[in-house]
Amino acid sequence: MNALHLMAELIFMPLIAFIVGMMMVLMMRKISARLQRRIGPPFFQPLYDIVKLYGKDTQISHGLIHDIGIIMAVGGYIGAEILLPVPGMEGIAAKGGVITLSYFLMIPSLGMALGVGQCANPNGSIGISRALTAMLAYDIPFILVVFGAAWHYQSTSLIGMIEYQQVHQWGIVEMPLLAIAGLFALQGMLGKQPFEIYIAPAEIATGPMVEMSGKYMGGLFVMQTFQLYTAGVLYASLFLGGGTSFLTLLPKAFLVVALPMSIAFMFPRYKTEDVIRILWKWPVMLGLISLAFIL
Amino acid sequence: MNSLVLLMVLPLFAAFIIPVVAKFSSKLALFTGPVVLCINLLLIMSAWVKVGSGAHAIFLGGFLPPVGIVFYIDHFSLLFSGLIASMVLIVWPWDAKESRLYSLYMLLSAASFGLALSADLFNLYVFYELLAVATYGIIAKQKNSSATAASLRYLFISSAGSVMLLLGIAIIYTLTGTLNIAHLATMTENLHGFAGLSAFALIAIGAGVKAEMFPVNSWVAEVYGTIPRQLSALLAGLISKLAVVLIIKMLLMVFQVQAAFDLLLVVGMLGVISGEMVAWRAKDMIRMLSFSSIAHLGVLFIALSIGGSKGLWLAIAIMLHHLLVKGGLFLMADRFSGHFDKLKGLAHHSPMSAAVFLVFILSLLGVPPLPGFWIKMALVMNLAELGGGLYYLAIGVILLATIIETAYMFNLVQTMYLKADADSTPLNKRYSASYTFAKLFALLLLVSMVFVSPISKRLKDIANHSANPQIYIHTVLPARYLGEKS
Amino acid sequence: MTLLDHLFIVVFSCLIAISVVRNLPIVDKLAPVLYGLILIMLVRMASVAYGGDAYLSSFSLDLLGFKMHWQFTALSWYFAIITLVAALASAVFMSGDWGRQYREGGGNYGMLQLALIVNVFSMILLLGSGDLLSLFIGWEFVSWASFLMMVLSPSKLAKKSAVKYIVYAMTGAMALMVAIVMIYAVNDSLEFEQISIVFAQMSGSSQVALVLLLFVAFAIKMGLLPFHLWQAVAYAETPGPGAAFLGAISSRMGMFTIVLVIVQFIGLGGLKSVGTSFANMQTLLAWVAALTTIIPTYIALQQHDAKRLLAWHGVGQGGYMLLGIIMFDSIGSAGGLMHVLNHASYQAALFMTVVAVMYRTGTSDLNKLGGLVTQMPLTFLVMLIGIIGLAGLPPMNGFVSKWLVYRSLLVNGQPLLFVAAVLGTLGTILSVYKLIHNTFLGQLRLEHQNVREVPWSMLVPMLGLSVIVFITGFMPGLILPWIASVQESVGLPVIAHHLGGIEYAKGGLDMIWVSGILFYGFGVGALIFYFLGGKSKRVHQYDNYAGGHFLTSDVRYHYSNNFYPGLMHLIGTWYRGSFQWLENSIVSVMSFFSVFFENIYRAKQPVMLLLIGVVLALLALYRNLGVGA
Amino acid sequence: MKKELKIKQKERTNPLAHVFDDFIRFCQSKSLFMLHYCTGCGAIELPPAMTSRFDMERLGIQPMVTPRQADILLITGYVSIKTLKRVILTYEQMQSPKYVIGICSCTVNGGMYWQSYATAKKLNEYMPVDVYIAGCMPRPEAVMAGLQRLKDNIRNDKKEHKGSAWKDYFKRYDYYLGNQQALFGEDWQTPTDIIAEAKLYGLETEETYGKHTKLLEKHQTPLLPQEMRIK
Repeated sequence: MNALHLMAELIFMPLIAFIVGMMMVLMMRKISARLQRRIGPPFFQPLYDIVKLYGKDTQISHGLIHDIGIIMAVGGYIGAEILLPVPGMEGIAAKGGVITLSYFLMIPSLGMALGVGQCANPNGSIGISRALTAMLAYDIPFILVVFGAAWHYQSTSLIGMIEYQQVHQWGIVEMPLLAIAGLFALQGMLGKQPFEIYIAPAEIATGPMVEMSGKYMGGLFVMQTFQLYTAGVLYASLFLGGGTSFLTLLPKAFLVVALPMSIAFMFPRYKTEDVIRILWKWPVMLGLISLAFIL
Repeated sequence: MNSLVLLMVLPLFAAFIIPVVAKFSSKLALFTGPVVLCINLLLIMSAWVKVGSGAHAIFLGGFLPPVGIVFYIDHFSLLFSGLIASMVLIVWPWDAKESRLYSLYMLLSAASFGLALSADLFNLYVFYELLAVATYGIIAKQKNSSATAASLRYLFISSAGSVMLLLGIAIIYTLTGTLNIAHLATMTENLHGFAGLSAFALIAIGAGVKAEMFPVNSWVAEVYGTIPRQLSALLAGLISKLAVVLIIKMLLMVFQVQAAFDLLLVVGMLGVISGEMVAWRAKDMIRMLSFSSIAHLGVLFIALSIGGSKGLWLAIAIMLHHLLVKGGLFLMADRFSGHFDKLKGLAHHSPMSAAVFLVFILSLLGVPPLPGFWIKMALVMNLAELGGGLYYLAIGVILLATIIETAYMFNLVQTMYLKADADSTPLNKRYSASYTFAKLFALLLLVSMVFVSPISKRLKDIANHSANPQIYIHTVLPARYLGEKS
Repeated sequence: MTLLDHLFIVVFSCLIAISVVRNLPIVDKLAPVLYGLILIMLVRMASVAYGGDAYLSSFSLDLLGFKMHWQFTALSWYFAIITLVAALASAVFMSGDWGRQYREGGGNYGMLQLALIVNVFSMILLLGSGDLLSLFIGWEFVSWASFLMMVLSPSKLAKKSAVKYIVYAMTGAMALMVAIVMIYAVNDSLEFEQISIVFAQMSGSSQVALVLLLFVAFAIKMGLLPFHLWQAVAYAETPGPGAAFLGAISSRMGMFTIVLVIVQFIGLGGLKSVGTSFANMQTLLAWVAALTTIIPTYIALQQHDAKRLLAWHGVGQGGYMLLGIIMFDSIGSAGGLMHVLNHASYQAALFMTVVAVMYRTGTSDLNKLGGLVTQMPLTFLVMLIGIIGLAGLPPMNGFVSKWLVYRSLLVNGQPLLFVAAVLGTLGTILSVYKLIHNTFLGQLRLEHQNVREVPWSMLVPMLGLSVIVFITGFMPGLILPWIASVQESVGLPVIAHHLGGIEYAKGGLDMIWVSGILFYGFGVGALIFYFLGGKSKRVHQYDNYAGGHFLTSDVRYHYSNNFYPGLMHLIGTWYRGSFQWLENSIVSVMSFFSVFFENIYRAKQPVMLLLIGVVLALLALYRNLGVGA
Repeated sequence: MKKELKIKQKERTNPLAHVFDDFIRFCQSKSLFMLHYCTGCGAIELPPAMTSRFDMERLGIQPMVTPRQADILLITGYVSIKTLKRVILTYEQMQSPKYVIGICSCTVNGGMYWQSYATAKKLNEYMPVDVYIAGCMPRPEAVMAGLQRLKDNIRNDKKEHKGSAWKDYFKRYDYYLGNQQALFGEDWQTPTDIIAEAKLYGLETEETYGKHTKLLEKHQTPLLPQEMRIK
């Protein structure tokens, strides 16, 4: 791997993630609009939102940690994107592996939590308390899924997993139950209904985001694009055979993101304890049954 | 060498003349006792050197064994004689005004020396009774109702114990026709049947009353709680051991049988468990120490049940250690005692006494590198070497007891180190010689920590020598008896 | 004279020196120097950690026929260096203003210094043990030294918990003694090698008994389930730097002995041979470890006192160490061993930050703090690094060791243990966020407006420890050679390592890359943040959206109490206090028997007892000997 | 007509600055987050405007729940004096550029509550209002038209100067503060430090200060942010 290739990966992997992620945001909003028989936002709406937020004249900050929180939230995902192999760009990703990646995915949450904490807004703190609880809820099935996949493919490297699937069958065929459990966890991970108690706009004023304005909010919008992209690509790599080129990978990723979105808007939301209860019951059960088959 | 008879005779004589002397000068009466004891100490020391690694028998009244009265002198008996003299000196009632008490102490010492030295059962019994009488007297000297009740209880159970002892001796006499221990040792086969062993059981339980053996030790807490601390130190530290000496003599010379060992092992274990359990609930320092003392006598019986010279040396070590520690603790109790709540903040009033207290109990618990640890270690290892279910159980019991003991001892220590109420002090402010002696004991304990190896070697020598029936027989019995045997 | 003799002599002289000068002002300057000196002695012995031979002491003792000698292996050295660094940091921490405040508050400062060196001395003695007897003696020393440290606090609770500790510790010591006795009884020897020899000769039930006894002994010290109850309160009540030291390393002596005795001499084969293939001793220990990671962590989540929260986490993290080592493979055991050092570094730093906050505000109650980040930014930084380490997130060192443990569980196909470990990590994240949020983030209280950063004497050790937390996370290769030597010396498979991490066929770890990527991400994030957006303006904390409500300083709105209500709503009912119940019921059973025996001693007719005793004794003899005899 | 107030304009050194400014303004007009402060009956007309019938989102407008995130403050009906305090607090916490839309007659002149002692009659006395949508109540079409008007204003602000009414609040703070004080009393204070903000963004003029701000200074509790400090 030469320096040029390295530079390219370092720059383009997050960039691609950002662009694709914006499209996923658009798709998400379109899906919800269509489900509600609306037209939905124009094509560039995600971009407009982000540019506008970054371009605000007033930006209030509650202190250095508030700033650092946003940097960590965005930066953590940028790091995660680099560790997430995509066709043609998998040099650095080999250094980490799926365990490292799943840890990287916790860093943005922690960063955001720090930033929100410094805002000294009780709504924000309540939101974070709920968000971390939700993380506890969805990470258990998620980690079961990661374990099952890694065991099945006999590798903790996503590249190895993709190679295995390219040679054999897709993971979703070989481990359907685990794939379903993964989808469940994904729903929680994306914080979509019915698992969006920590945002709860009407009760706690969007919780963690309550004091986020301007580029702070913009950072979170960027983070959302990364989040959707990561979820889509990660799931596609784990269960849908990844892709040899973006042409084969991206449709799968979009499909993966579209699925929870379509389900999401049909639900109200669960209380925090019910989120844990449901995520610890069904997907975990599915995961364990599936593991029993795999092991 | 025959002057050693004086060990017993001098205090006995002193006991009788002290009331007479007191008529003329109370000062003189007060000092008679200590002077006698000092003379005894000197005698013991000279005898210690003379005896060397051998043994010596003194025949009294011109009759040769197995008929006459015999004193058997070796390092074991001398060791105990020395301890008796020093302990009585330490607890001598300097501030008592009554000469009768001096007499009783002298009587007590005379009986104790007799117990340590005698080599036939009848004399042992006589001295044992004498000791009992002296103790009743001393306890009854306390002029309060609870002391009276305690001494009455002690009297009842102790006399019942004496009856058992006598019964045991009678059985032995019936079986063998002799009461000389050396003589008995030559005809053990007569005694190893059910009748003989039941005699041993009766003797053990009878003497066990004084040796704080379970279940005949219910007097302990009450008596120790009502008598002066020095006297408790004497009783718990020394007199209890003298009763054990009686048992040891019977056990090692005559009854080296598994059934006897098992008996001692079982009562020992029960003693340990019951003592520790009750001490655990105690809220009064003296009561706690009393029951702890019961438990440690239990450990002593367990050690004896190992048998032979190993058992003996461990037993001696335990006795010496317990004498130092429990004696020291009871002497400390002269400075502070009572309910735990009263002891709150003691360490702030007197850090030194708390520290001394701590040293004692740490050694009692067997914390390395204090001597208690080495004793416990050696005991447990020896038990393990014997193997067998009961011995393993004994190991478990001893170690469990240590845990319980830690719990209650440190419950007290914790109270001591709590912040004190400003106005009240738990300390007994008047000068107390006992406290000085307690510190001395602690110092001795610490010094012996450094000399664990030589001391243990010495004790093993003593035990090897004393636990050997052949030496005993050869020393005591005239040749013709041996000739018959061989 | 070998280097080990020198080490013992130096440590002992330090003990004497500090005990002599402990009440003089000079002890502040002297103590760190002395710990530095011991550290230098250890560094001189460093060859042992790079594959060199173990050091033997030139002297030995022969007491009562038991031989004792001492040795220093890679394992000993590894634990010793952690001990000394923790001690040095604690000594520096307490040497300046903290010590002054402690003295003025009526604390016995000299005693604290003494307790620290006594602890170090006894730990070195334990680590240097060369046979079972010296191990036992060192073990008791360590127990009593910790006890000394714990009772220093004047509070009644501290004393009570210290007594509870010592009862537990004695139980452990007695279990160890029984185990030693079992070993000794076979061949009359107390050498370590006897363990495996004797173990092989034993019957199945004896093997179970031996392993359980050893494990109970060590588990009590380490606070593993179900013996975890003593630890947290006792450590939390220990005076500041003492708590940091104890929390960092003291209970890890249990880990040391587990590695030394169980791993080295009983080994995987030994553990597996006990029990059936489905549920053998290894499974049992692994599950004990897994439950230890979970239960104490979730108890920590409930705490609202910072020190207790940390202390409970200390208990929980012990589970990871055992979980790693019990896997017996190269990565798992490396993770378990490495976690000892990692945990020590961040736990000490975290305890120190809490003590620093207490130094300034006088409380560690998480409901009475908040918003201190502006007042104590460096302390905040240390706590941040510490909690990232504790939660096991990259790029701190806690991540590396946990990664190794996870990897090993994955390789060994242990999904349930894996989930248990993750459950522990997630609980830790929740709980440490609560810690940092309630202390440093959120609303600053009116009474804390004038709080300042702590003095340098306290900051330097904290920052130093956090540098260790970071550097060993960034370049685990600095530590891994030591781990490899330890593995070699105790006969485990040796890990293949390089500066950045480990090499492993099915996916290794290179922390330099991982951290590099992370920092690259942060860098890009910072670029985006600072150059793409408008300029931001700092606002006052009361300029805050509360649904149109006007916030004022007299209204507290810091969200701190019952921080995770949703979670507690669900799992709150699962906290049954079962172990507390167990402990209480043991005490109740004891009381029952105690009352029983007390009644015997109270009997109105003592002579009856005598007669019963005689009759029973005769009966027993009669049955024993038979009629004819 | 109000006179033109001079503000110090920052030097823009970047040759592309105007391009950026135009782009940002374009995006601002395309993306508007709306905080609807539903004080009165007009709120009932918002759901149809948001949902499938009229679908605000296709204009890039979507509801947000906190003033920090919002661009538009939508006041839908009469504003009682008690409510007005909250409205002002909320307005001040919004991030510039920010816009106010008054819906219903009540916000224009008090409407049917014109003689009530408890309502504020003209909203633009207390904060600069960009667009009024009159009617009792205005239909969703009118709401949509008003929003569209606002978008156009923002887009064409460079030429028509209709889209930056928010600057007026900083430039003539004394005037607004005076009206607020008249209603709420002398010790009226919000947690947001408007003067400091005006200074920071270079929007202060001579009319920012006056006797009302002096009065404010007298009663004000200081609002300096906590400094992060090591010593």
